[in-house]
Amino acid sequence: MATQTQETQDVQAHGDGHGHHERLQHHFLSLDQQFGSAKLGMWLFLVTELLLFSGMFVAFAVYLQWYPEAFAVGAEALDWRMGLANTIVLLASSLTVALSIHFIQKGNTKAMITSLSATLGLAVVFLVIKYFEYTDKFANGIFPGEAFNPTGSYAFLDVPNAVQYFSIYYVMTGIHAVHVIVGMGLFAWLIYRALRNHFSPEWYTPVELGGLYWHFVDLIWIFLFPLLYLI
Amino acid sequence: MAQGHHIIPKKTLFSVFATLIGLTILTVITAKGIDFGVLEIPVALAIASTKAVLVLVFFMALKYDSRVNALTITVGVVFVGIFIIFTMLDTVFRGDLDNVSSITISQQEREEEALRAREPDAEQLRVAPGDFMDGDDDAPDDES
Amino acid sequence: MGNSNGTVWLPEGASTVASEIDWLFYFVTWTSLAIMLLVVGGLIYLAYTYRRRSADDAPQPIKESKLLEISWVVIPTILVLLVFTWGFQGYLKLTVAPPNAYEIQATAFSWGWSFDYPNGASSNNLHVPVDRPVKVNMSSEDVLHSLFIPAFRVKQDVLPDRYSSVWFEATREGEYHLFCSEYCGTQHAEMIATVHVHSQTDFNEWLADAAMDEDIPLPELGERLFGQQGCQQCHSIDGTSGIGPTMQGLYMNDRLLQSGETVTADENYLRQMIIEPTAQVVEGYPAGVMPSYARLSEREINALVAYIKELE
Amino acid sequence: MSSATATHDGGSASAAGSSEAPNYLNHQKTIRSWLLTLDHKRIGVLYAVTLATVFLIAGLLAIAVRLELFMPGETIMSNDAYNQTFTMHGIMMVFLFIVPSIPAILGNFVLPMQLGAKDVAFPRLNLASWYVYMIGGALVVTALLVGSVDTGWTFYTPYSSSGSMSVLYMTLAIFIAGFSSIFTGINFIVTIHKMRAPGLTWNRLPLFVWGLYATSIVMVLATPVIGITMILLFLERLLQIGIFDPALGGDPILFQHFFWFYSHPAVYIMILPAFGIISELMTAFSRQRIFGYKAIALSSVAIALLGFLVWGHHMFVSGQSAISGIVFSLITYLIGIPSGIKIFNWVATMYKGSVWLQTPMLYALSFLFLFTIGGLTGIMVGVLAVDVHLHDTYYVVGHFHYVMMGGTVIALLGGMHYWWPKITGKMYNETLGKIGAILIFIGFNATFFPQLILGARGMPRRYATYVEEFTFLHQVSTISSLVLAAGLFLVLGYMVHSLFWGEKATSNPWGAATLEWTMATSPPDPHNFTRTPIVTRGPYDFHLADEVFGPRHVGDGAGDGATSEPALPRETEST
Repeated sequence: MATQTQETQDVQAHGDGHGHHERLQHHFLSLDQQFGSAKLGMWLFLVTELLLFSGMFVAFAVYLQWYPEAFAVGAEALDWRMGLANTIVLLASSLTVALSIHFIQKGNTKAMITSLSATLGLAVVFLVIKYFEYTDKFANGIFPGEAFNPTGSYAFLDVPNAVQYFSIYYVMTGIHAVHVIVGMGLFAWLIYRALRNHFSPEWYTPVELGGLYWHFVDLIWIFLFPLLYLI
Repeated sequence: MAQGHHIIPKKTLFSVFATLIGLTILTVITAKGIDFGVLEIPVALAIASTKAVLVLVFFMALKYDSRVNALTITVGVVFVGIFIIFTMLDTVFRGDLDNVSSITISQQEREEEALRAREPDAEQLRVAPGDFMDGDDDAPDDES
Repeated sequence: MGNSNGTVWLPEGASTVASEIDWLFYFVTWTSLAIMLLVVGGLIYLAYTYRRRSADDAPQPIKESKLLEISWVVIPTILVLLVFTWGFQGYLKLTVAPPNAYEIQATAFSWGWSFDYPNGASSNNLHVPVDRPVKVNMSSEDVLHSLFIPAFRVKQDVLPDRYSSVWFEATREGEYHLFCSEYCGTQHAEMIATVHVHSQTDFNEWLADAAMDEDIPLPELGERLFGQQGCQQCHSIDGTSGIGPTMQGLYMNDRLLQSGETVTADENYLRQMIIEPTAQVVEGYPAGVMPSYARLSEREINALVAYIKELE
Repeated sequence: MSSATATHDGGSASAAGSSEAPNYLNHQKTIRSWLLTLDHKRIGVLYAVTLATVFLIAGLLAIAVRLELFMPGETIMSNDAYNQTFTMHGIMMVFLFIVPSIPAILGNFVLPMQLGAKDVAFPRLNLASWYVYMIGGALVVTALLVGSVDTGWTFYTPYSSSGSMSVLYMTLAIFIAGFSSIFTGINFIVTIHKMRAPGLTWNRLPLFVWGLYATSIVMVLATPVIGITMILLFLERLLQIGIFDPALGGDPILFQHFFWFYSHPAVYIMILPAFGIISELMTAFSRQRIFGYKAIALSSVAIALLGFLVWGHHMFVSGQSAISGIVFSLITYLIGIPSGIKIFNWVATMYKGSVWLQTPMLYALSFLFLFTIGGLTGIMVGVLAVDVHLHDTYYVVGHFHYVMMGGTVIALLGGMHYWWPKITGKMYNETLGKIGAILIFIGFNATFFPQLILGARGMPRRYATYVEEFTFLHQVSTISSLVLAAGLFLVLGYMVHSLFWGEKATSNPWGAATLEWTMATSPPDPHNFTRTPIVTRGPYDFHLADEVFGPRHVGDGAGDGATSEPALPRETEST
């Protein structure tokens, strides 16, 4: 914990030059304090993300209760096999992220890079599956909002309020997909830094935070899958 | 380093993953194979919540972490619950005092039309505004 | 508007619920004033008594009084729960309309109101009878509006695609403001109508008059009047004979009168028969059965004539 | 250094020496050093300048609104122009001014110093929050220039989702500006949890810190919801997704739930830090320990959490179910109680104190008066049956101005005067300060009290014109608003004057006992303190504050023998 020996010199630069660990920022007293702060900050950020998604869950709950038939028809139109595949893909990617932290804690940078790359790869797979789902729907006139005009094998969707189901479906999965894309950027950056040997068992905060973010993306999908595809 | 740096064994991680996959398959089976009726959604949500807790506790390491972080996410979940429950307190009971109709005018018209289609001769089936204001009645009485 | 100015804070109350709501309003106001005086009095007294006398003042910390702290938790709690209960009871009264209420349909649009009465009358202002519960069923054609009648202490948002309603029982004849209180665009501030509270007799009279709408085409208005004025009870429109002759094919037909003359049923004839039914009674029908409809307006008579002309 | 210096009200010689030492204002001078600064104090100053500008513009819009209402009919602008004016006034005041105001300016400046920290936990995030805010602000201006937004700050659908396309810019602007709040909130919570100086336990936190902590909780939990609301509204306008627009199968009341789930707690984002400031002022200028420290601290958190359960009281006549109306009304009252507790405690703080009526204290006392009216009128509009009459009238307008302006802005002014010597190193003119405070107090009441009466008499809000019988009260309100404006301009004037010609401030001109006064110079060192402070007493233990009164007072207090070792403050004796 915080020691009572304080530096007296006036520090100009941020980050280094204290005789402490090079990653210790000047306004923290210890790496532990810095790591704990970063982590609490990340958890708070995840709470904001959770409440961002909560709005969509509220809309979903309200319209499900009002128009259960329309929602049943809508869920019918989604391919639950694709949903299931994506669930497994995301769960696997969560595992690889957790493993990457395990590896860096043990100092195994190479294994960490492999795990992170696997995560990135799985994220790509997720988006590819999502792409096929979306294009199939678009091709049959299933758009959010006014443009909603189901045709072909989806003509059975032409019932009142099915559009609400698909609007919510697109908004939820769309915003989720944006999070996946952000996560991919994050992992690319983490791999880049790992390749340059920035992380060590003493300091791997970005990996830890990236991991928390990715698990959260997975968490949201854990709820989206049964709600959108199975009900 | 000290707290917050617990190394989770690979074995734990893999067994959590296996459980998650198992629960995923279970949720598909319960939704597609077994008919729970009104309990369909609660069952699906219960399974999903179990999975979420597993991810939080092990993958996100809350078990080994400072309690403040666990408290933080708990508060977040509680407030999501508040948002959903208090909003539904309105939407489920909309029109409970008859000063607002429980369903929309479009819905009333659709139901009216459905009734007409069933009994084309019944002229007096015109639904007056306010007929649906007392909530659960699906439609006016056919026999009138 | 209205007959008096009400109190300092509130406009004249002209509905059955007004007195109760006013009482609650003033209860909260006076209680608030008492609390205000307590706070401000304490504030001034303490600020003066313990004013700083020297820059070196170093007062000793005081012991906190548990009793004091508990009392200013408990007393306000009791007060607010009391007020909540009253407010809640009043709300139920305001919201649940009596089953025998007279119903009026209202449509709000940007930017105006249309009130439709059971007899087909329609008006841009609200006319209601005094001492009778009235329920206004409302819906909006476009965006949110809100019907607000300060003198009645009632307000309810008007929603598109959903009916909502407001009820009141006016207690005093007069004219009162009706505002739109939910912001609805450019002319929101001009979306004002008047509530006319009539005696029951005056209301009936107004209602009958108002049934003659000015905006609809004459034949359509005529058709409506034909029903509203009870014409169809004696005159069929399908050729069958009733108490009076049928109206079908009447126009420009030759009529044999009781007097033995024959006249052509042109516009003038139709007009005259509405105003002065006994003047040229047709053979085969009793005279003096049909009352005069001279009280109808010129336009209404024209409308009836136009309608009859179309019945071929 | 200052920590050991006895600085009485008259000031001491050591302050003169500190003007030579580098401080956060003069150690780097380039514009770049300001725009890229990671120093929480400089970011606070950046926010202060920005927010003052926004307040000025939005205030001028308010004057335009009042002038239009001077007479019924068209006075200075058309209905359409009026609608856009009050919309811009509302949006700028709420989203761009009051919500960030106290946390972003004073919170940023004071919080780390009150905690004995060198900076907030995430200095980069802090700077980012200012840039994000600027982007949001720029988008608001774009929306203003590109088209006419006349939806009111509440954006109720379907009016907002079917009108002008410039609503798209506005929703985007608010979505982005929301991140600024979120960043600040996260930063403050982490800072308070992790960056407290050794010895600074939760029971020794200054009440401003508690206020900011409660505020940050609300920021983190509520702001994302306005984010998703704005996204959905954006998509509703762009693609007609049919969530809120009844013409497409949506529900307009659902939008109101979304909107108020944020916007009601946002009221607490505005007022909770104000509570914190008032606590600081009451105790510092009474030189007495705050009455009921725990009650005030915990009631802030209680208000923050309960504040999420009452949003439906904005919707009593919207057509929501009666059961939710009743539940929301009941919880609304429960929230009134902790607010009441605070007011009584503040008043009681003066008991057996040494009350010094300097300008900040005048603002604190006027806050007590105005906020009590704001709170009591709040109780009134929480009464279900009465609210039916008062909803959407000027009574509500009067009520929330008493809370937001009479509460938050007055507290902000009090806080600005209180910390001005610390921020700028200069003293403002005390006489002008007192005149300004009194002018604002009178102008404010004369502007908004008539609005309470207007509303109760049935004047609906958002009316560009009105029926004749309301003319007199509107004219009183308009004329008084000019008095209020004059008071505010006077404050601006002497504040700017003091920047250049003001007397140099000592490190602790008020004799306050919190860390930023006792341990830091005025203006502070770039890193706040030359040594990390070690805290040994509660924030308002004046009798233990050697730094303020010198050692001669030690031991005066009830023989507790407090010398150097941490005598626990009294509040902590019982758990």
